[in-house]
Amino acid sequence: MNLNHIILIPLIPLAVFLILGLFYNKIKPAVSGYVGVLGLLISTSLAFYSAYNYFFVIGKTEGVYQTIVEKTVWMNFTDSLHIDMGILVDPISVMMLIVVSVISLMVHIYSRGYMKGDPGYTKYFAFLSLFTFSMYGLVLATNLFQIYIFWELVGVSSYLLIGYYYTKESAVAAAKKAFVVTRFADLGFLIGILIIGYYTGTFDFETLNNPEGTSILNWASTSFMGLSALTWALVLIFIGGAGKSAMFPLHIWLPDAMEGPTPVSALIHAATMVVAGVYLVARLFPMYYFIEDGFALNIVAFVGAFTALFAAVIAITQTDIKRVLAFSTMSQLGYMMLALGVSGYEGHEGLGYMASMFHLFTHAMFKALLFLCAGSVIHAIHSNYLKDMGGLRKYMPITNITFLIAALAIAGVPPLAGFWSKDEILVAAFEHNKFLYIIGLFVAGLTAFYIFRIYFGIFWGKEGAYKNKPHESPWSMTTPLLILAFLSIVGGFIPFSEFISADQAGFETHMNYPLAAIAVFAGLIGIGLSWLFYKKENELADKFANRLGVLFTSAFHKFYFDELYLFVTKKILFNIIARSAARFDKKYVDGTMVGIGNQTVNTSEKIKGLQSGKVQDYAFAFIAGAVVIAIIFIYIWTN
Amino acid sequence: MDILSLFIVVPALTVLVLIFTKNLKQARMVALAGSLVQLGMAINLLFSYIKEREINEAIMVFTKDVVWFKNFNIHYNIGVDGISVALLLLTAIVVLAGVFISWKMEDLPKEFFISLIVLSIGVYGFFISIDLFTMFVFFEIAVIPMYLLIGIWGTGPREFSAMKLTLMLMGASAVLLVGILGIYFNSNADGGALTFNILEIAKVNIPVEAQRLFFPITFIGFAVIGALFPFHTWSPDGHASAPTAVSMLHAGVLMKLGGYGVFRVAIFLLPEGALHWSWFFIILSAFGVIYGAFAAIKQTDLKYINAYSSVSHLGLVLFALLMLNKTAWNGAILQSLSHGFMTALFFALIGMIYGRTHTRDVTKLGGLLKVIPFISAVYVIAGLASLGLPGFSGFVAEMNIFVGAFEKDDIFYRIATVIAVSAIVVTAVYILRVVGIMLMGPVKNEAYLNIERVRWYEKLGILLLLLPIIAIGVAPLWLSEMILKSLDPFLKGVL
Amino acid sequence: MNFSSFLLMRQEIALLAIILLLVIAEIFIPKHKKVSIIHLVIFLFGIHTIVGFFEIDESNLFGGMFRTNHLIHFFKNVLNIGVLILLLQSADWIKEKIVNQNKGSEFFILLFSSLLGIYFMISAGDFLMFYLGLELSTLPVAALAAYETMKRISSESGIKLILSSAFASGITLFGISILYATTGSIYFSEIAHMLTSANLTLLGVVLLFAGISFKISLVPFHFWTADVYEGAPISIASYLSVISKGAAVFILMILLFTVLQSLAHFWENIIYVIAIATMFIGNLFALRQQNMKRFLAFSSIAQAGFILLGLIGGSQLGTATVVYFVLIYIFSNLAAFGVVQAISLQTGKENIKDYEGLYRTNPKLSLVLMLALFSLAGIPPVAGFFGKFFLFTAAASKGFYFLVFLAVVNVTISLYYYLLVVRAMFLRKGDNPIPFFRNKIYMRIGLVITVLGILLLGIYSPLYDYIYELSSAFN
Amino acid sequence: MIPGISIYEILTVTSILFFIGVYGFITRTNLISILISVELMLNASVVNFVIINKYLFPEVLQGVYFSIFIIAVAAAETALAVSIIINLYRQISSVEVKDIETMKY
Repeated sequence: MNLNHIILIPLIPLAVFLILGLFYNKIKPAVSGYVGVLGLLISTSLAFYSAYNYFFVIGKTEGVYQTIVEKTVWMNFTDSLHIDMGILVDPISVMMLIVVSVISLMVHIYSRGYMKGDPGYTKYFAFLSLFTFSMYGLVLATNLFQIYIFWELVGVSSYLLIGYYYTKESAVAAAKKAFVVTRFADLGFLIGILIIGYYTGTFDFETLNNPEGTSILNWASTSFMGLSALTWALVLIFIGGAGKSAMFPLHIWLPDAMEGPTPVSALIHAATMVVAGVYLVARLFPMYYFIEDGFALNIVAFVGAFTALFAAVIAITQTDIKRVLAFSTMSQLGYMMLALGVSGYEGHEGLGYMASMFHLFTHAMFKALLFLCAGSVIHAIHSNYLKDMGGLRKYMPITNITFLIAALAIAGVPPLAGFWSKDEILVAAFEHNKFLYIIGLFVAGLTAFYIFRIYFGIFWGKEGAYKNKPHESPWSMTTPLLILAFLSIVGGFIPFSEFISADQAGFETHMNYPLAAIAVFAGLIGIGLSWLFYKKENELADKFANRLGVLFTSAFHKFYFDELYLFVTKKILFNIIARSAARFDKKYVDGTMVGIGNQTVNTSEKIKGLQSGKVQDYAFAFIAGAVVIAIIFIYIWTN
Repeated sequence: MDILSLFIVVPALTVLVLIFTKNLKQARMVALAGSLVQLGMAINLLFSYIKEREINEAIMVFTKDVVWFKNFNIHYNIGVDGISVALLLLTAIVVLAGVFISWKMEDLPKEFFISLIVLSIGVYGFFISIDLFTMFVFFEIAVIPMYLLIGIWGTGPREFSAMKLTLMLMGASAVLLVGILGIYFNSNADGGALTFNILEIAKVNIPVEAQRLFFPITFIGFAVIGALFPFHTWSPDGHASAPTAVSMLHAGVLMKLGGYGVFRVAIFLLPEGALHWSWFFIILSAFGVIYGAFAAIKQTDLKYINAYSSVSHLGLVLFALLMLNKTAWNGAILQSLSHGFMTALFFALIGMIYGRTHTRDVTKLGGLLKVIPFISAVYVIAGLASLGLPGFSGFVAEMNIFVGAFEKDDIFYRIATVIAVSAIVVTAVYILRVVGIMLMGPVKNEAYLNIERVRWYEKLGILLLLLPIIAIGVAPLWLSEMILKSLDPFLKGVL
Repeated sequence: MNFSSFLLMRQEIALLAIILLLVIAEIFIPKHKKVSIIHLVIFLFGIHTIVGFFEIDESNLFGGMFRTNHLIHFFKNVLNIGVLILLLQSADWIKEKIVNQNKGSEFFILLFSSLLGIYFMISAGDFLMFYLGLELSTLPVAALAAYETMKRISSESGIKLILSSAFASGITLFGISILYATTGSIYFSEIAHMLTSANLTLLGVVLLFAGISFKISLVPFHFWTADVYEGAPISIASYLSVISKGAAVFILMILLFTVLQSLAHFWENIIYVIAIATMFIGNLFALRQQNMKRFLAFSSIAQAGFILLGLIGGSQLGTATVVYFVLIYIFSNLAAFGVVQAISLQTGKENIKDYEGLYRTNPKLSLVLMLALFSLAGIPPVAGFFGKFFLFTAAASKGFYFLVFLAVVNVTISLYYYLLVVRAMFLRKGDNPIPFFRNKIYMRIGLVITVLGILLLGIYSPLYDYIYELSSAFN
Repeated sequence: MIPGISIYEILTVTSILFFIGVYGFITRTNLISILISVELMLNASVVNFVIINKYLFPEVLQGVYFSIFIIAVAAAETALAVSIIINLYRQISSVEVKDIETMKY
């Protein structure tokens, strides 16, 4: 298959970035907006074209979707180890191409309206293109190192975009936090890569993932502290993924990341970059599944499940709608990890894998939609806080409808996209581990509750005190909403399992009606509760909150994790270690060096008395010296 | 006149011409012309080297051998391999950039450029020498002008810093002298004449106890200028007091002499000693890596931050050299190059910021991104490069080092490696801290609102340094291939 | 022994002739024309120097009392060059300070007699000749040191020199007498064979060594140096520091390598210790000095310490490196003293502090001084570096690595105080820097020669090879 | 040859003489007496040479020559020293050794 057009997909955004970046003060804002959108339009169409090609034109050969790889050596380490640059086409990468393209395109279009009049308009689009390029690169990566490279690049573009309003202290701090935390996680990732590279002698996914390949068969050959070295590697890599996907306990950067422009949050921190972690685990799924009987995979499952619950609980209490969405994102990502964690490999066993990818897909759609809606709301009333909102449905009908659709989707109400994917996840969990299933179910309820809490909070309830009467956003912003809304409705009907499965063979899924019913029921309960609490403003919510007391407040403060991290980094690392290092350097290390010099000078000051100026002392020294030399060398030091 | 000796002759001629210049205009013109020619020569050398390498399998090519002191068997013996070619190119670029950056050198311009170019003579000579004696001569020639450069044109406690730097470096070179003599007098272990010729000595096998005795001496002698912990303390003060161009040249090029010397002399000629001592110096350098990074976090003076980051980065170079395998060595050389460009760029930018705001205290600065966007943007890029972001040279180098270091299958090396690797996080912290405080955020001082934008010569200097960083970062293969090819001869001793 | 064999001592005779000529000239040149004596002297001595380079064949005179060979001859030429430069540099000073007191020719006569003494000393074949040469080279210098009769410190330095040297020669003589007692001869060649390592002999050797060390000013026999240098006229200080020191080193080398060769194991230890002591003491004292002359005095002590590294190297290598270093050292030190001379003549200032901002007013002078100091410190590419490096090589060739290590430590210390002067000249602006002035022609020539020497002697390797060839003389 | 007196006694005497000279040099406060002490030291050697020559190596007279030269040189030395001392006396009208300590350290 000719992949040239796929290579173009990432290269076009790169070109756009270079053009906008190099001539950022020559290009008119309007133009740059069009350039960005146009570029991405091409990439998107190419993505769809290649997806069509891959799934339908080429299709399966002997029942399996082939993995097609084109690569060239970029950097040599040893004769065996080298970084390749290239593209790897298989079901999930194609799927991700679609997701990234669609969301990114939507965000581009949306941003033209949202960012209008912003001084850094061109810069903004340049960064967006940079991010898109890096994300494509990440998705198409053929080996661990390539994925790491683009991993870092998406990290830095997210840094740049979070810190986009660089005159705002909070934005700067958030950007820094996001970068450092993910960087810390990447440390694990990198070490994991190094271990894998050393023990398997390759970075290539095809070689690593091949179930009959040496790297998987000989996992037991090396062990370190009771576990196979490769297991350690996988765990470390998962830490990297957890960092990007804001898994507990590396989640703290995501809420702050909401300082960035809302479209950015939609693109990076809801739909694409944050799922990179999930994608990474999925990418290495065979290794995770086969090595040490999926020891690492269980960790993934439990971390995912816990994060899902943890985030959902916090989400209930937040008042900043973007933060609510951020936590909801975390919780959904938790779902995906959970699904991967409970998945098997062969055929229907791989349901969780499929479900996770499915949910990744649908979630991208409706979560992006939610963010964009939130953006349009914020655009209208210039505030992120629920207290400033309320009763907007009459002012912003389109936003209202689309938001409602998205909310229903995420709440898992059939027949919307969210329902299907989430149902699959729950089924997978149920088949694998009841306990996780219970958590998942509970989270489903919570999800429905908090999402409708903000929905009612924004569009119903008592009207906020608006200075100037809010109005619906321009078409450039509403069109993406409508498109995404449409996708969130129909997205679920794609026969995903046909295309995507752990063994790439595809399989038949059939509805598990009782489980589905339970899930839907949980969702409805959630919706119902929030209807009671928030449809009309009343005391119920506050009463309930007070009843919960400490649990509520601690959840409201995100269980004090920021404070904890702040303590560890600021107090211990920087103030104690770093400062003492600096002082130690000045005082002792440098002190010794300077001290040697000073001592020399002092000595010379001390002994100056020898040169007394008395000729007789000189004579004495003379004769004494002669005698001493004579004695020493004639009688003592004789060889 | 052969292609290499020109690297000595052309700067020397430049100096001669400079002596007769009258004022700043003429001086900088001559210096510019001279360094342009040098850059041209360096690029030409690069290509002719690649061409030569295809037909010539010798360790060193373009060699030239003139007997100097025949009784000591001292020769003026020059030649290059991939490593020195790369470093020569680095030198030429940094020197040219330095000339651009010091375009407005008001006080004693003639003398300034003369000292600068004398320094570069030393560096060039060092990189092309095959003869230990010649190498040592050029080494000291490169170091001594620093005293005048910092002392006369420096800022702050310039006299103290200059004295400290000169004494520590010359002291180190004095120690080195012992090592060199030790090698020299053991260079005829298999009979034959004593020699200073590196290639000759590499052939004989120096007695093991001699190697074990002289390796640490030689290593430290070189490593001090490579800012090995705990002998790095000349660097922060020295850099802080030095004028911009000098900091650039010193951190960018001069400090590379350390790593190069360690590699070319200590490890190449005393492999047994290296194997015997590597553990000790690995501890020092690995500690230096993390230590420098941490020390940088709490600094407020930009130059100090950069100096400590240099300690950290160059610690990585020594660390990699001691890993004694090709990948790590390759990484070390790449790291030398990338750090050379990066830190020179940093110092250039710091100089520009200082020239405009008259402070280097990050806490006093703020929101520069608004007032001097170009400089600030480049600063961000340099910062990202320095924290090892893919697409910049730093990443390539570090990855080579880490992969190479990981080839040592031993818990001690593993731990050391993990320590060294974890420095990348700390690096990110202090880089982003500076970026956050100094460039982003609201403009702290209204006076900054109308400071002048970047000037054309500053832009040129910046681009000169920025382009290689990106070039190496995006397409490392050709360079690393060139270096890797030259590494084989070093390998035979340590296997 | 026929007349032609007197040609062996051609140089001594020529110098004697010059001295006599000066006596006559002193008588016949009228008072108001005394200045012309300077030109005459420089002319004559220039001729003498040039003529000196003609070959002399190696042989002995007076039954071995006086002997000469190519190395000795070469060394005499080196000393001639040094003295010539010295004359050029001090011409103006003599013109202004001395001639008008009508003491012009005496100055030269004394100086040349001292040089004559040195000639005899270094080509001595027995201890009698050696002793006479030693005294003849010392006494006139004492007179010269006290030459500025109006200055108290001048007389003081004169007294210190004469007393110390008398004391030293007393000890030397005692040592010689002991050697005579144990070996029964005062001829070097015979002593060399008769030597035993009996304790009495060794005592004699030690005393003799002490006597010569006094002239080289090795620790602990060095104390007179600084005071005498400070008090004496600058040209005399430089004469002491380069010419007589160099000659003493040379004769010590001859004694050690020829006469006392069989006791090498014995004196190697002594030199090992004394070298360390000398380097450290010299450097540590030099650190603090404010007066340039004192400063250079201690630096010259330290240099002597370095020279010992060459001596300990022994054999041909040692000889060559030492002679080579002395040659370079003469040029470097004379350059330094020359600048000090010029400045003190113009302004009467001799303190390092007065040199602040010198570069901005007198760039050329300060460059010369910087080169000289770098050469003394041993920084490439100037000659001093090569001299030092080879000395260290000589020491290392015998495996004295630790000694070399201590030496390089001292190199670093010395670099510090040399840089202090550079700092004063280049880094400091100075409150009232020495105003710009032009030197007279002789001084210029003198400085230019030294600078050329400093720049070229090191890089021009055939010179060293030539010396190395000559150095076979003593092996 | 002095009958009854062996070389040892004489050498002892000369050694004592020598060290008396040294002692005097170090302890006298007057420059002139310091000069005298120097003379003692020199004379010790003179006697040494003569005696050694006479007792040990009577066949050649090297020692005797040597001693004559020493005496001559010593005379010159003293003369020069005295003249300088006089010159100093003109300036500071003192010949005390404590007055020539202006240059030190």
